[in-house]
Order: sequence, then C-alpha cells, then structure tokens
Amino acid sequence: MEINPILQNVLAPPVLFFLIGAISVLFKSDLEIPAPLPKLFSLYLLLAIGFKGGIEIQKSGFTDQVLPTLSAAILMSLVIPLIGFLILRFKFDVFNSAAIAAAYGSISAVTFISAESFLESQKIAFDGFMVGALALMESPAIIVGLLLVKFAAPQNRPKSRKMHLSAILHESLLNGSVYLLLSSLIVGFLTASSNPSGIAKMEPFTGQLFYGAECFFLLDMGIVAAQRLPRLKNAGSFLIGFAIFMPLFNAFIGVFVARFLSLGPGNSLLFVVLCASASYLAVPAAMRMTVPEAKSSYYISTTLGLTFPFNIVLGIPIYMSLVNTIIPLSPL
Amino acid sequence: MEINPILQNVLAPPVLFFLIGAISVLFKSDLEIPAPLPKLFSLYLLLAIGFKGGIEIQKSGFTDQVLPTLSAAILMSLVIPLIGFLILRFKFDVFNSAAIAAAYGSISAVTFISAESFLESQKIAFDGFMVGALALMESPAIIVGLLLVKFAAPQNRPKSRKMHLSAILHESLLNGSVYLLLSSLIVGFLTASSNPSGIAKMEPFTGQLFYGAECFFLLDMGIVAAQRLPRLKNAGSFLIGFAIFMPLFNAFIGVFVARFLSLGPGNSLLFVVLCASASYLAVPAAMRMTVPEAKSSYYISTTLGLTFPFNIVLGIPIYMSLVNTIIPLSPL
Amino acid sequence: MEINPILQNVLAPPVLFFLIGAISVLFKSDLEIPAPLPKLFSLYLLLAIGFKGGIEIQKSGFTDQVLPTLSAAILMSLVIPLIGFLILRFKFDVFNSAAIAAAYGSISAVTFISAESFLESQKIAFDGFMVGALALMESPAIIVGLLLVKFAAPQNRPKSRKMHLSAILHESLLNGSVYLLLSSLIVGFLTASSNPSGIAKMEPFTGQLFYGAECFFLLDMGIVAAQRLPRLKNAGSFLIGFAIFMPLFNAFIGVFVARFLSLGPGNSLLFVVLCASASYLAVPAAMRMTVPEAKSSYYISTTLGLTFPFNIVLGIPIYMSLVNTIIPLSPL
Amino acid sequence: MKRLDLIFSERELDAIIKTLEKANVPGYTVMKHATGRGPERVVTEDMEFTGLGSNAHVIVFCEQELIDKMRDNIRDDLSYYGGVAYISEATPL
Amino acid sequence: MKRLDLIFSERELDAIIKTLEKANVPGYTVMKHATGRGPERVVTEDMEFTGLGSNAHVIVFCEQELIDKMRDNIRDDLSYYGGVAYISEATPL
Amino acid sequence: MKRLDLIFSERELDAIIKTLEKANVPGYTVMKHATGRGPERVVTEDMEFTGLGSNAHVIVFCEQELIDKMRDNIRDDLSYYGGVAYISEATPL
Ligand SMILES: Nc1ncnc2c1ncn2[C@@H]1O[C@H](COP(=O)(O)O)[C@@H](O)[C@H]1O
Ligand SMILES: Nc1ncnc2c1ncn2[C@@H]1O[C@H](COP(=O)(O)O)[C@@H](O)[C@H]1O
Ligand SMILES: Nc1ncnc2c1ncn2[C@@H]1O[C@H](COP(=O)(O)O)[C@@H](O)[C@H]1O
Ligand code: NA
Ligand code: NA
Ligand code: NA
Repeated sequence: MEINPILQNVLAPPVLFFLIGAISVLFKSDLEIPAPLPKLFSLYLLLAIGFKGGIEIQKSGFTDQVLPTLSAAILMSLVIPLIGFLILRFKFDVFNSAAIAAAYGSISAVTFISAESFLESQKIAFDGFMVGALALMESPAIIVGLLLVKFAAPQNRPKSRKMHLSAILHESLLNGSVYLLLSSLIVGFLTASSNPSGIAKMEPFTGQLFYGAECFFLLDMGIVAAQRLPRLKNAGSFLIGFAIFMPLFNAFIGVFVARFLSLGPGNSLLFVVLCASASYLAVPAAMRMTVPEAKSSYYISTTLGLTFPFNIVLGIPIYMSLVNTIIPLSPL
Repeated sequence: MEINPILQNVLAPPVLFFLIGAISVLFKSDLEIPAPLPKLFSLYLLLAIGFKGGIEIQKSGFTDQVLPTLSAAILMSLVIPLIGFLILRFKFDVFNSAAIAAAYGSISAVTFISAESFLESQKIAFDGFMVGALALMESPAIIVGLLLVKFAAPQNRPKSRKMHLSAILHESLLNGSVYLLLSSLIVGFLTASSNPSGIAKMEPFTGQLFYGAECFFLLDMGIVAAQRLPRLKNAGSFLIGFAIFMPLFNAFIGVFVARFLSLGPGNSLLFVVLCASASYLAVPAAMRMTVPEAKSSYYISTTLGLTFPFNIVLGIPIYMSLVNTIIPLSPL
Repeated sequence: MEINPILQNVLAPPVLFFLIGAISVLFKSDLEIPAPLPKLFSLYLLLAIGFKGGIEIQKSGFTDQVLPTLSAAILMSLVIPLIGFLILRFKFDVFNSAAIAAAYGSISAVTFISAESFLESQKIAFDGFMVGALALMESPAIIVGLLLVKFAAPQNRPKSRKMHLSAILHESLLNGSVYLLLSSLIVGFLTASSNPSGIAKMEPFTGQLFYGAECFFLLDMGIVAAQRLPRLKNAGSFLIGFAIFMPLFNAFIGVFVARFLSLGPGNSLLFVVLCASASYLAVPAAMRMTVPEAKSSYYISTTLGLTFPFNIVLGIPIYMSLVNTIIPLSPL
Repeated sequence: MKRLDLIFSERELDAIIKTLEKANVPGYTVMKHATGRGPERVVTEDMEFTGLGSNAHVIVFCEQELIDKMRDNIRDDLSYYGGVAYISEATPL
Repeated sequence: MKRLDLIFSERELDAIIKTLEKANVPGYTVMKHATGRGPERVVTEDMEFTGLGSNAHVIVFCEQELIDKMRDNIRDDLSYYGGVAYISEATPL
Repeated sequence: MKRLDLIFSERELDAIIKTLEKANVPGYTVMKHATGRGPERVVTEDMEFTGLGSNAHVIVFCEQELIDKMRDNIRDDLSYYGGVAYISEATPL
C-alpha cells in the first residue's frame, strides 16, 4: 500500500477541516459550533444525499447490477451486527453488545460522501444507485440489534418497557435521520420522473453547496470526535480495539462480496465503506429509545470518537488499496 | 377542473417536502427541525423575496397595470377582514373575530412563492411588481383588525392597555416580518437603480439558493402544520369550516377583481393567492402583542394548521383552474 | 473629499442591510436574529475569508511586496495598541486602557471584506495576499495588551490569576476566531497547492454565497451596533471621542506607511482599513478571559457600537479619499 | 434572601426588566426559549419563528422588601399576557 | 404551594407531559437543551444533533396533593432513562 | 437535600465542573445561553457570537456537606468573572 493515496485523502478540504476541528480540541482552542448548527448541517446533508440519490436512481434505472448490489447491502447489514454481537459478548452484556453491534451494521452517511469525494478527486467512476444501498443499510441493523435484545436478553428486563415488533419497526424506519434520507430519496425520484425542471432549480442548494457544507459539518465532527475520544478510555482497550478492528474486518468481507458481485472499483469502494462505517445518528438514537440498559457513551463514543475519524482519514484510502488489490484478481 | 394540475403541483419538490414533514408527524417520526432554524429560513425567505421584488419593481418601472393592481390589493386586504369579522362574529367574541379576520386579510409570503414556483413550472408568465402587492397587503389587515377591536370591543377592556393609533401603526408597519420584507424590497430597489453590479453578486444567495431553502422551510412547515392541526379540533367545526371556506371565498372575489383589472393569467393567480392566503407571521405576532384577549391558538392554528396546507397542496391548482375559467370569459 | 463615494458606499447592499438593522432598533421593530444564527454567519465568514485568502496567497506566491507589507502590518498591530494605551490612560485604569487599546490594534474581518466589496464596486484592483495581513494582525495586539497588563498593572491583582506567557500565547493564537481564520487559510493554501480541483468544488460555498451571507450578517451587526450604541453614553464622552478619533488617526498613520511601501491604491485602502478597524471578536474574547478587571462593555461597545458602524458607513470611503490624496503625492 | 421565579411571554421581557430595574434589584438572570402551558394558553416551539414568541424564565435573587416593592408592577405586567411568579427561600453560598 | 423540578432526557418529554396533564396540573414550563451528568450517564451537547437527545428541565408549580398523585407515574417515567425530580416550597407572588 | 444554583460566565464552566466533580457531587445540570445583569456587568445575547460568552446556569442537587466542601472553591471560581451561588431546600420526589 503506497502512502500517496492517504496523503492525498488527508489533503482534501473535507478531511483538512475535520483535522482542524480535532486539533482545535487538542490545543484547547475555544472554537465551538453551538447547537443546533450541527443539526442544521446534518439535516441538510441527509436531505441532499437523499434527493440527489433519488434522481440518480431514477436516471440510471434498474440495471442488472442494482438488485444484486442492494440485496447484498441489506444482507451485510444483517450479518455484520451478528458477528459484532458475538465478538462483543466476550466483554459486554447483551444490551451493550447488541447496541454497539447494531451501530457497526448500519452506516455513516458522511463517511459515504467522503468516499464519494475521494473517488471524484481520484477520477474514479461510481454509480448513483449506491445511495440506494446507503439508504437500505440504515435500518436492518437496528432491527437485528433490537431482535438480539428481545431474544437474548434476560426475560425480565426490570427497567424496560415491552418491545413489540411494531416498536422495533417504528424505531428502525421512522427514526428522524432514516426517515429524512428515505423520503428525500423518494422526492428526488419523483422529481426526476415527473418534474425534471425541478432538478435544475434544486441543484444550487443540494448540489453546488454540498461540498462546502460537508466541510463545515466535518469541522464540527472533528471537534466532536476529539471531545469523544478521551471518554473511550473509560470504556477499556477491548472497545478501542474493536472500533478499529471491526471496520477493517467488515471492509475485508465487503471487498470480497463486491468482487463476487463484479462491481467496478468505484462502486466497490462505496460498498466496502458502507460495510466498514458505523452509525452515529440513526442507531444510537434508536438504541437510546429502546435499550436504555446500554450505555450510550459506549456506542456513540466508539463510532463518533474512533471509527468515524479512522475511516475518514485513513480508512478510505486503505479500502481503496484493498479494492485495487482484490478486485482485479483473477476470478474466484 | 382536471386532476392533472393538482397532481403536478403535488409532485413539485416544495410540496413534496411539505408532505414529508406532515407525514413524519402522522407516523410519529422523531424528525425535528429545532429552533431557531425555522427562523433562519423564514428570515432568509423574507429577505430574498423582498430583495428580488425590489429589483423587479425597479426594472419593470411603473406600468399602467401597477397602480390599479396595488390599489386593488390594498383594498382587498381592507375588505376581507371586514367580511371575515362579520362571519366570525356568529360564533366568536369581538377579540377573536378581529384577530382571525385580520389574519385572513393579510397574506402568507410562502404561499405566494409557492404560487410563483407553480407558475414557473407551468411556464406561465407573471410580473415582478406583484411582490409589491404582497408587501402592501401585509399591514392594512392588521390595522383593520386593531381598529375593529378599538371600536367594536367593550369600552372597558379590563386586562388591556390603551391602544393608540401610534401603537396600531407601529404593530402593523414595524412588525419584524413586515419590516424585513419592506426594507429588503427597498434595498433591492436601490441596488437595482444605483448599484446594478450588486445584483449579480447577490444572485447566488437570494436567487439560486432560494428554491432549495424554500423546500427546507416547507419541510418544517409540514411538521408544524401537522402538529397544529389536531389542536383545531378544540376550536370546533365552525372554525375548521371557516379555514377552508374563507380562502375559497376570497379567491372567488379575487378572481373577479383580477378580471376587472384585466390581469394576465399569471398575475391573476398571484392576486388570487394573495387574497386566499392567510398570515401566520405578521398578523399573529401583532395580535398577540395588542389583543391578548384573543386566543392565539385560534388564529395561528387555523392559518398554519389548515389554510396554509390547503392552499399549498390543493388551493393553488384550484385557483389556477378558477383563473383559467373566469379570466378568459367575454368582458363583463 | 467628494460626497459621491460615501453615497455610493452607502447604497451597496451590505451597507444598506447594516442600516436596515440599525434602523429597526431605532424604530423599535421586533426584528431579531436569534442566537446562534449570528455565530453561524460569523463562523462561515471567517472560514470563507481564510480559505479564499489561502488560495490567493498560494496563487500569487511571495512577490516582492508580500514580505514588507506583512511585516508592516504586524508592526502596526504592535504600535497602535501602545499609542492607544497612552491616550486611554488619561482617563482609564491600566486594565481598561490595555483592553481597549488591544481591540484597536487588532482588526475586524467584516470591515476588511466591506472594504474589498467597496474596491470591487469601484473596480480598483487589490491583492489576495492582503488577507495574510488580516490574519497576521489579529494576534499581536492581544499579546501587547496582555503584556501591558502584566507589566503596567499593580503587582498584586487581587481578583486575578497569574498570567504566564503560555496563557498569553494561548489566548492570542488559539482564540476561536483567530484559530478558524488561520487554519482555514492553511486549508486554502494546501488545497490550492495539492488539490486544485477542490477549489472549484468549494467555490459555490466560500465564493458565490459570500456576498449574500455578508449582507445577512451585516443586518444582524446593524441590530447589535444600534443596541450597543446607547450603552456608550455611560462610558462617557472621552471614550466616544476615542472610538471615532482612533480609527481616523490609525488610518492616517496607515496611509503613510502604505505610501512608504509603494502599495497600489487597492492594497493601500485595505492596509489603512486594517489599521483603522477594531476587533470585536478575538480581542474581547481574549480580554474577558484574562483581564476580568476591564469592563467588557467598554471595549465591546466602542468597537461594535461606534467604530464598526463608522468604518462601514463613512470610514471606508473617507479612507479611499485619503489614499487617493496621499498615495499619488510625489515621493517623500 | 429570596428567589423570585418569573415565567411569561418573552414579548413582555422589556417591561418586566424595566420593573426590576426600577426596583433596583441587585441582578437578574434571563433564560429564553421556554415553552409550556398555563391555565389558558399553550406555548409551543413554533411560536418562535412565527414571531408570537415563546416564554422567558427570569430568576431574581433579592431581599423580601424588594419583592414587596415590585409586587404590584409585576402582577400588572403578568396580568396582560399571563405568566406566573413564585417566591422561595434562598441562602447565598 | 410546591415547586417540582424534573430533569430528564428530552426523549421522555411526551411521556412526562402526559403524566402531568393526566394529573391536571395548572401548568408547566419546559426548558430544553440542558446537559449534565447523573449517577450513570453524561449528557453532552453533541447528543442533540445525533438524535440521542439532551435533557429537558420541567418546572411545575402546584399543590402538594397533585404531586402525591403523580409521584408513582413520574418515578416510573424517570426509571426508564434516568433523571431527577425534586420538590421545594414556593409561594405565589 | 439541598439545591445549589450557580449562575456565571460560560467561559468559567470547565472550572466549575471540575470543582463539582472533585467534590463528587451525584450529578449536575447545565443550561447555557442565559443572559442577565449582576452588580457589575450586563450579559447580553450578542456576547455569544463575539466569543465573550453568555451565562451558564448550573443546578446541583446534593447534600449540605458536599456544598460545605465545595464552598471555597466555588467562591474562588466566581470571584474571577463574577456570578452568583444560592442554596435552597429540596426534597427528592
Ligand atoms: N403551574 C405552572 N407551573 C409552571 N409553569 C407555569 C405554570 N402555569 C403557567 N406556567 C408558565 O407560564 C406561562 C404562561 O402561563 P399563562 O399565564 O397561563 O399564559 C406558561 O406558558 C408556562 O410556561
Ligand atoms: N444531583 C443532580 N443534580 C442536578 N442534576 C442532576 C443530578 N443528577 C442527575 N441530574 C440531571 O439528570 C440527568 C439524568 O441523570 P441520570 O438519571 O443519572 O441519567 C442528568 O443528565 C442531569 O442533567
Ligand atoms: N441578584 C441576582 N439574581 C439573579 N441573577 C443574578 C443576580 N446577580 C447576578 N446574577 C447573574 O449572575 C451573572 C453574573 O453576575 P456578576 O457577578 O454581577 O457579573 C449575571 O449576568 C446574572 O445572570
Ligand atoms: Na457498517
Ligand atoms: Na389574504
Ligand atoms: Na486596527
């Protein structure tokens, strides 16, 4: 693996702004992006990703690759939490294991768009329908996580409410960030199919502004990650190791699945990044709501404090090397 | 009336985002746009509408149609609250009747820009000076409402301060949203006349970004409207009926006035929409300040919970049909 | 000095929006831009100024003029606080004198970009490296101010913590606004040198949007300035006089330095404006942190309530006249 | 020493602060963006962007005699838009 | 008259308000965006944008008997996510 | 049980929290964005974007002995930028 792609990745504005944010915490600068500004950018990014994704899906139509890829994506988000759960159970109770595992089965939209930016800067093509995979991978892991709690947890959860299937579906599909992404995707699709002039009118907002808003959001994410990281110490070295090992492990599985699906290098990277990234929006929110026994500082600090920065700064170029190595191998 | 324009209207991004917001409440999603983000978009839209309107007015100059149209607009915003007041007095006291009636005499800027978007998507021309009508119709209804309270209310209002003419003018002209719209209009006008290079520099902010920001704001408005709607139940069926009947009634008067003024179909629709829309910014704020006897949940829930969604989703295409039917009729 | 440039300056959108904001307070409108929206625009402007400045510096490279100009800028920001301190000591104690003087030695980024807008509207060229001067002038005045306190204040400051050099450097370099400007400048520089495609992708956010965002921010600054102004009355006429005299005095020194450096008229104006402007972000924040004995209402109300509006509305065109008069004089 | 809690529409804030200042209270603290429900009205978050205004929560630590001095004026202010005012005991640290 | 202070995750807000309304409290005030630490959990500002939710601070002025009526329900609500509830004396102005 | 109310510049927040943590308080709640006036200073909303910082309101429910333990440290923290601290009675629900 050459050093070049890592350096090139680090020198892109979004990653640089992320580092600026993190360094500001390190140096105890009082730079601060007060609430609810991060929420504004987070909502904006979800809306824009969804909208543009919906347009792309409508435009590209359902090619041969779409269905297998989307199915594999869902499958991965069902399998990863199971593996993660088994690993985590060595050290943690059912509640914490399920909640953390679910986070790693789900995805991080900002990691995904960072990968897209990386591909664009490397001039590697990828398909718009991959946003569909992003959208479809958010919820299944939540369902798996909650089912794990439902069936693996002691029958008598003293502090908890009963968890009906309807509540599980509600949390996994109507969670604010899942809902906004999915529904914006539908809006984009409908706009592209029945109102194409609307695309151009949205473009300055959802398209042109996107990169800059991503940078601004990553500046805040850098601050948040660097504030979260020290709290991981309390969680112990097992969890710290997990937060680095798990994305690498998932990437490794992901790249072979991508190869099996004969995805091109661009789509492969995005697929791998979806597998490797962990959720800090949808899953934590859903887990906080339904599994109060799990410590939110565990699942949010791992994903936000370690896995996210790792993926953004080092992971993406590492996964690209992995893709470039594995995908072109002679057929299995 | 064909179904087509309604469907076409519903499939435009702003309306779709409005519906997404409303549906999120229906399905109890925790999607939320926290304060003060809605205020940001609301301020932005007023500033942009005013600025662009001021430029348009300066560019188009005072044609033959301008003065009669603006006069008719002011007249409508004086007459409508009187009619509304008479209707509402069947069920409500003077305070509530005056406050609700004033809201329907005034306008909703977002309904207006939705109508503009609708016209653009239908490729129907309209004139920039109609923003002048928008700006001029905000305040007179407030004045009428407060005068109704001053003269029709029991002489001895125990809980209230004296209402001088100066206070009435202050509330109607210096209300934050009225002031921002009017002064941005003046800025636009001055810029266009003495500093035309400033127009191009503002264009990305006030122009290109506008449609997307409108969508984002309507997403929030969908949430707000759907949260407000259930509270209308407490207000009773009379008020629910009023919130649908009144815009239709005002549209009906409006279309004949538009015809009398020989407005083209685009300007006619905008004129009708101004008559049919109801204020949820300027008027409620002014009424809360000066008529504390009126229940704010009455005048804000009707306009925001029912009349606004009705106009955005169904009203505009209905009014377009009305315009297409009435305007081309042989001269009166 | 002709009236024309002043009027032309006043008729530019940013200044008009500033005046709108100020007038809204005068007329007791309830127009309000709630926190943290001003912070959003303030962060955005710093990020964009820095990023664009970094690109410009990388593009223009280090020409002959760069080093002398930047050195002179630093020198000015060291000398001005000393002069200011001597003047202020006639009326104020060491703490207040040092804090106010530091504010006038430092700069106001928004005054700087207003001057850039003015130059653009007058079609007068200027160089991108002047943003470097802006960035370099923020901190030295803070250091001078804190050193003045350290050495001129009574040895035994009862209410205060010990002030080590490290604390002084921390406050002057890692203050949120200084840090964001400097680090964005570095990001811009790195992007331009190693990732030029990133420039185009950032352009809609940091470039096209800038002018409009500046207007929106100035609308708020108008409100803030007009709310601050009355509080200056308590500070007495000496400070009011200082808030007008000091920028003019600094401009006067600045224009001769600019002439000595053989700067063109555009760069000269920017240099003069940097000397004349006073800080209301970095310096007050640093002083509040380290010199609690100084009254924050003194140093913030002078800069925000009087010097800033004076510079924005009248100062910039006055300085332009000064530049046009002094610079072309036959060599000294 | 007493603690006075005032909760009322933020649109009344200037009037209340004027009342406090006239009584020469040693200080006060204002927290905005409060929502709630009283006997008559519901105050929700959407009232912020519409300009209706949400509630402000004002805390004043002061002597009983100051409270007695302000009582009528505050009641007057609160009678217009509504709002509540409660007194409790407080000891400086 | 009593003053009841409730501090808990804002995600529990609807449940708490339902409890208050069922007891017919005369009113309540809600302040969001509070952060803090309890015996088990730390609540920070970044929990707002992630959807985890920060804390809400609810104040209720009411009679003791209403508090007695609500006690079990509130304890139940707070036992789920955590949170604290304290009562103090308050006199209407 | 006691309730301790601290109101002070948010720039002092880290120091105060350190003091609280050192005393092992069972918990605390922080509400930012408070404005106000004290004997010497006025704190306004525009101090947020300028970086001067507005006020934080911290509530601590704890035993009297903890308060006694923290008293000197808190007074020290507050003597720097100013701020107020008041104690009142509180009973857990
Ligand atoms: N009993 C109460 N306890 C706490 N807050 C109250 C109470 N009653 C009213 N409030 C607050 O005071 C505001 C105004 O109440 P009202 O006078 O009914 O309009 C409400 O929106 C609440 O925030
Ligand atoms: N002793 C305390 N004093 C003040 N606030 C507290 C205290 N304990 C808990 N809290 C608040 O209640 C929230 C929930 O606490 P917990 O039940 O520990 O999760 C915390 O985040 C704090 O905001
Ligand atoms: N008597 C008081 N009652 C309520 N809040 C106060 C009081 N005195 C001071 N404060 C608050 O404490 C902050 C700091 O006060 P000071 O120590 O005067 O700078 C003020 O901004 C107020 O928010
Ligand atoms: Na994943
Ligand atoms: Na109307
Ligand atoms: Na200066």
